[in-house]
Amino acid sequence: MAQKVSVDISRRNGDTGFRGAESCPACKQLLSTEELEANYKVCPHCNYHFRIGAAERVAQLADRGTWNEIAASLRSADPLRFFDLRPYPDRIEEAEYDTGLPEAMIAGTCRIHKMDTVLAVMDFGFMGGSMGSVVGEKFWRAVDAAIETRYPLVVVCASGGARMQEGIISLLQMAKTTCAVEMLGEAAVPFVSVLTDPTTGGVMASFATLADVVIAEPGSLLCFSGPRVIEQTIKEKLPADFGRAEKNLDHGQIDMIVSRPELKDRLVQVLGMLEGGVACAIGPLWEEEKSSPGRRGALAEAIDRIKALANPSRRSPKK
Amino acid sequence: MAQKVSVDISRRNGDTGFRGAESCPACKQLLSTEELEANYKVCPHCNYHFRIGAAERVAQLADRGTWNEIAASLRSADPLRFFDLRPYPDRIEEAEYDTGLPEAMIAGTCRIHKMDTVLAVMDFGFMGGSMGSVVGEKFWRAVDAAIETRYPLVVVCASGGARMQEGIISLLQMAKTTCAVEMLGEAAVPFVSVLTDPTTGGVMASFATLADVVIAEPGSLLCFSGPRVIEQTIKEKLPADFGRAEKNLDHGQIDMIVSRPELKDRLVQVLGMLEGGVACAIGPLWEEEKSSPGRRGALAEAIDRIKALANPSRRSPKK
Amino acid sequence: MTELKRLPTLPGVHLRNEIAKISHRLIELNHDRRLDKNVWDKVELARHPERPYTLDYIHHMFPGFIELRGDRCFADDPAIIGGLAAYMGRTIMVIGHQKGRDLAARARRNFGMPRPEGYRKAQRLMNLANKFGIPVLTLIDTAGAYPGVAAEERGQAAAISQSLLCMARLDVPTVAVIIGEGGSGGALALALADRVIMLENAIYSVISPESCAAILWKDAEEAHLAAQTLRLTSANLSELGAVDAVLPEPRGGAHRDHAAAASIIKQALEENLRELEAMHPQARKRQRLEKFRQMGVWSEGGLTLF
Amino acid sequence: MTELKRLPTLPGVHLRNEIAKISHRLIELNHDRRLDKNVWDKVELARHPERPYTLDYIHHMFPGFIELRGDRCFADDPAIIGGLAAYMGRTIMVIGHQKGRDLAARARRNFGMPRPEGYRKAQRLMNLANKFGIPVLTLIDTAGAYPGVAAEERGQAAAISQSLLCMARLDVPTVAVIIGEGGSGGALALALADRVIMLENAIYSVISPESCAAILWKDAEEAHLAAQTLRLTSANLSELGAVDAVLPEPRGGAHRDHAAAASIIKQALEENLRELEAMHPQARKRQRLEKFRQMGVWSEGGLTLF
Ligand SMILES: [Zn+2]
Ligand SMILES: [Zn+2]
Repeated sequence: MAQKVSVDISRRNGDTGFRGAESCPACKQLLSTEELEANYKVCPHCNYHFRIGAAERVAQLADRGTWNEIAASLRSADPLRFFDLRPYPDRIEEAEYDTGLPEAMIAGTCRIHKMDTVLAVMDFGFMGGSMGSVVGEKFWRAVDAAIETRYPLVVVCASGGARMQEGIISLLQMAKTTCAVEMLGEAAVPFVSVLTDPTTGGVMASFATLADVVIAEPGSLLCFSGPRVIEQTIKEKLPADFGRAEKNLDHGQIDMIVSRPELKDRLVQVLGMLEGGVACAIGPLWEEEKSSPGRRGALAEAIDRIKALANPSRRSPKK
Repeated sequence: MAQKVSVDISRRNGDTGFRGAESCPACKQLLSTEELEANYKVCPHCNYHFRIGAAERVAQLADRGTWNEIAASLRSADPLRFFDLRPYPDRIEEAEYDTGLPEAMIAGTCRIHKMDTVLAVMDFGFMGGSMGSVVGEKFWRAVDAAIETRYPLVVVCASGGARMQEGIISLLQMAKTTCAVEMLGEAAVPFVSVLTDPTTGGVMASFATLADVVIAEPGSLLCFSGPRVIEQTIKEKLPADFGRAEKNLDHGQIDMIVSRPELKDRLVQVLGMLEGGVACAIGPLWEEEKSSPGRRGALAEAIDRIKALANPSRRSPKK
Repeated sequence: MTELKRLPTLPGVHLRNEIAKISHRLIELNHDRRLDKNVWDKVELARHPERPYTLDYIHHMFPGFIELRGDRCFADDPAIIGGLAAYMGRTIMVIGHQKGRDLAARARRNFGMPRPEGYRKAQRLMNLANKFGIPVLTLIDTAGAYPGVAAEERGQAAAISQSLLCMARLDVPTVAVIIGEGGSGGALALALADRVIMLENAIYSVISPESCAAILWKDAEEAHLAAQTLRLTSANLSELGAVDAVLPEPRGGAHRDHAAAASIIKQALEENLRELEAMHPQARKRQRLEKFRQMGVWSEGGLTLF
Repeated sequence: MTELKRLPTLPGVHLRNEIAKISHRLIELNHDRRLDKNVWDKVELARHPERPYTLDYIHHMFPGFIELRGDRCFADDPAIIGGLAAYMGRTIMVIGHQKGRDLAARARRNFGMPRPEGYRKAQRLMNLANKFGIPVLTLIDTAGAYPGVAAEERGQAAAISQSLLCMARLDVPTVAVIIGEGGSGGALALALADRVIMLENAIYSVISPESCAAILWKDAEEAHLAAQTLRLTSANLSELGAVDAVLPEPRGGAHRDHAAAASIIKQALEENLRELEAMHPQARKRQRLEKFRQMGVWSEGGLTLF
């Protein structure tokens, strides 16, 4: 089921990937590609976060050589035989060519600072990061893997919403991914989402906001209805900071904003914390050892004992 | 434990009880006592709800002759030996004399339109309906009775908050009554609160707002901080409708507003609905009869069978 | 086709591939690039101003309905109505979008487009139902969740996702009926149910045909074509497996006879609850999660799965 | 006295009456109508502007603290801080009022007076902790919940009652430490814990002495007398059985040595968690509910019970 990732970054030519130099859209400073890549594609002058693709994200987060892609051979079908100005399969083919990715999400197991993790990453360059059947199924399989291995799940989101070309089936991916989150919750496996620019629509209104801890990148647009839809409804221009991560933080919708260079460290800290609960591990211990004394034992001793007894069953794969 | 209520209404002389005639504070119409009592102490011209005492409330709600008071012999102690301008025991004695009640809450079992119920009613005339140890303990015993008998719990609230004269102990009644609500919830016994004018402070911020369904009387003041406290903080006069039931309905804090003449009927409807769930009753049935067929039986038949099997254990007392 | 889907799935026997093959053949047969006038007729019927709304169904189906209001947090949202009803000897919780019949009601109910408070009220009521073992019926009829700045600031996205999670989590039986417009996430938020049923002339879509046309065809005038391409009619959705059943409407449409439409829903509710209530709560929840897992069409290693 | 209370209650052996008798004798002995200057000193110490606040304790006790923000509903309330911390080889959830040290911080944190969002954030974090078996530590230091119109409209009362219910419901161990001002319901909302501990110079009261004097003595100048009458010092509360333990402060008060104060709390936390974590979650919850049931003094049939 697992195989090496086969992403060919050189083919990418979205707004984030061309070589040479580009000017920062925020502060207009000219930045060399080397400078930008050394700084995780963040402007060193004003902290503007350039959009990055899924493969680059994996490279930034996963320890070198630890990525094992799962569900790599899933491909979109065309259940509606959708045809607007162009057929749906044409759009997919073009997106594949542009991004070097098979779909708007890649998923795999990897290590993040030596911590085993299931990681799923979306790519806005692939049809606007839209969620269709393949994104939904990959999310489900990532959850399955997390439940089976007891590795925590990290999902990096970037999406314009549902993939219209799959009609109702794309809408139902919101329900499908939510059901997966419920299963993950039943198993008490930690789930952290990272919201990047932009995360909107059906992804924002399903798994992205259902994580145990929700992290956002600075300046990212995070909303359900996009600014243009709202502007059409209220016939007014919205302020530039509408729906941005910083506003969402004030409005209580996210836990924290983390700059990209700090993201890997912060993820490991958060995941470590979520994995470090002791009391729940006592549950099964007590079931088996109800008569056990030790009420007055030294704390460190008790904790060690509890962890030693409880963690193997929490961490080891089911099979 | 149960005994007949021994409230002497004739001694009451609060703002709600004197004989003869009075003018409606809202529409200024002169109303005879007979007229007013025939209409549940509600102005027939403008629907203004006069405050009523606990005994009168019990008389309005409980079927005649069905009231059995519980915890009737509980009396306030004076744990702090509290003495401001007057000693606390003096204030209690005066409140007893004024209201004919032993405390700011009376509790009992009764029938409401033939439905067995545990009913607790607060009296604003007794030291402003303040919650001290006796109110907290009566609430707990009412919950105990509801859990034991499986009768639903109805609490009619009227309170200015915690009873300062019992210091920290009165504050802790909020925690105590909340713990009781949690026990009631564990037992899945329905709990309806009726908020009357005024319900504020510690009662509003504990059991009053923790009921399964929250009903309010028209025009009643329902808030945590009273208008005077807020006016002192913001140095502004508040509008007359601040914290009123109608505002609370708009702000999503209560389920419905029910006029006093309709209250008894409405209570029975709501309690009947909360008691009428079927699916949870299937739980124990399934535990015992896992291999039972009947998946295709007629609905009415299935429901009847389920109810017949499930309800006796839900409704009969534990002992 | 529908019968094939309704067969109980025995362990080891997987009909999904068979269904997929037949389904695809049906889609191919049905597919036609020419405009089918019937599709737009359905869109107009689904939005018909005299079509029965949630309150009309409540009026005809549940005379003793007790409305429960408020999210206990910020507001009561009149775009979603909820409450307790007596039904066939038991209680059910009824929750639905309400568009409003006249101008004043429409303004008050925001044309049935909920704000976050509406979804939070729905969650509160579903959790209340769950506590007392009361089955949940949702009636779906909205153009979508309200797209407004304040609604966004109060967490429209999280309100919808939490509503979905709430429905995934329930131990009680849930039946969703799409009675009119099933518009996008604002509709789905109340439709993650054990049984999702659709009225014949209702529509259910990821995006309104008008918006879809504006985005994909760059021309809102192409809404008729978009509607057809989106496959949003009850017949389309049934073929795609997106809904569990389609209910016929009274001749000419539900707006011609509210009482008859209500009685059709009532009968379907009875049948579905009969089946769902006979299941163990845990098995019912497993089946619900598994049903939504199956939603999707993709290929894997060359094989197209449905 | 405290030791007597700390003895494990064996089935069939009830020390409560003994404690009550001794307690009342103590109260009588201690009671004095003359003004005791020490009481008001405590009030001033509890409110001392250099007294360590929640963030100071976090700084000294939990260097790896990760703040988690927001109620997912309306706002993030800076008057309550919460987050995850590593502690003695495990994770704990730390939640506390934060008054703000300088003028700007005070304005932003509303002087540590939470709005409903603060209590809803606390509930969210406590439920998150519960999901992963993470013990909860609350640090209490507020003059009270904020009395404002908008806060009332957004359900200040329900936010507090739900916070109480949330704490009553938790399966994980909970320790509350009153570090400064324990003001009324706004403080209690975070203090329905397995262990309620108080710093020596903290106060905990149903109402501020100033408000109490204004209401009962009709004279705010009588605040000193009210403070004494309310019995709000740690010694008083320990006698009354309202708190489980009192922690000594560094000489002169916690504000003289933040690090030493933090280390005292840290040790108490260690001891209490050691005991609590060795209990079965269900037994721990029963004990918590039973503890709060015991809060109260009344007479029944002539007998005074405590
Ligand atoms: Zn820049
Ligand atoms: Zn009048």
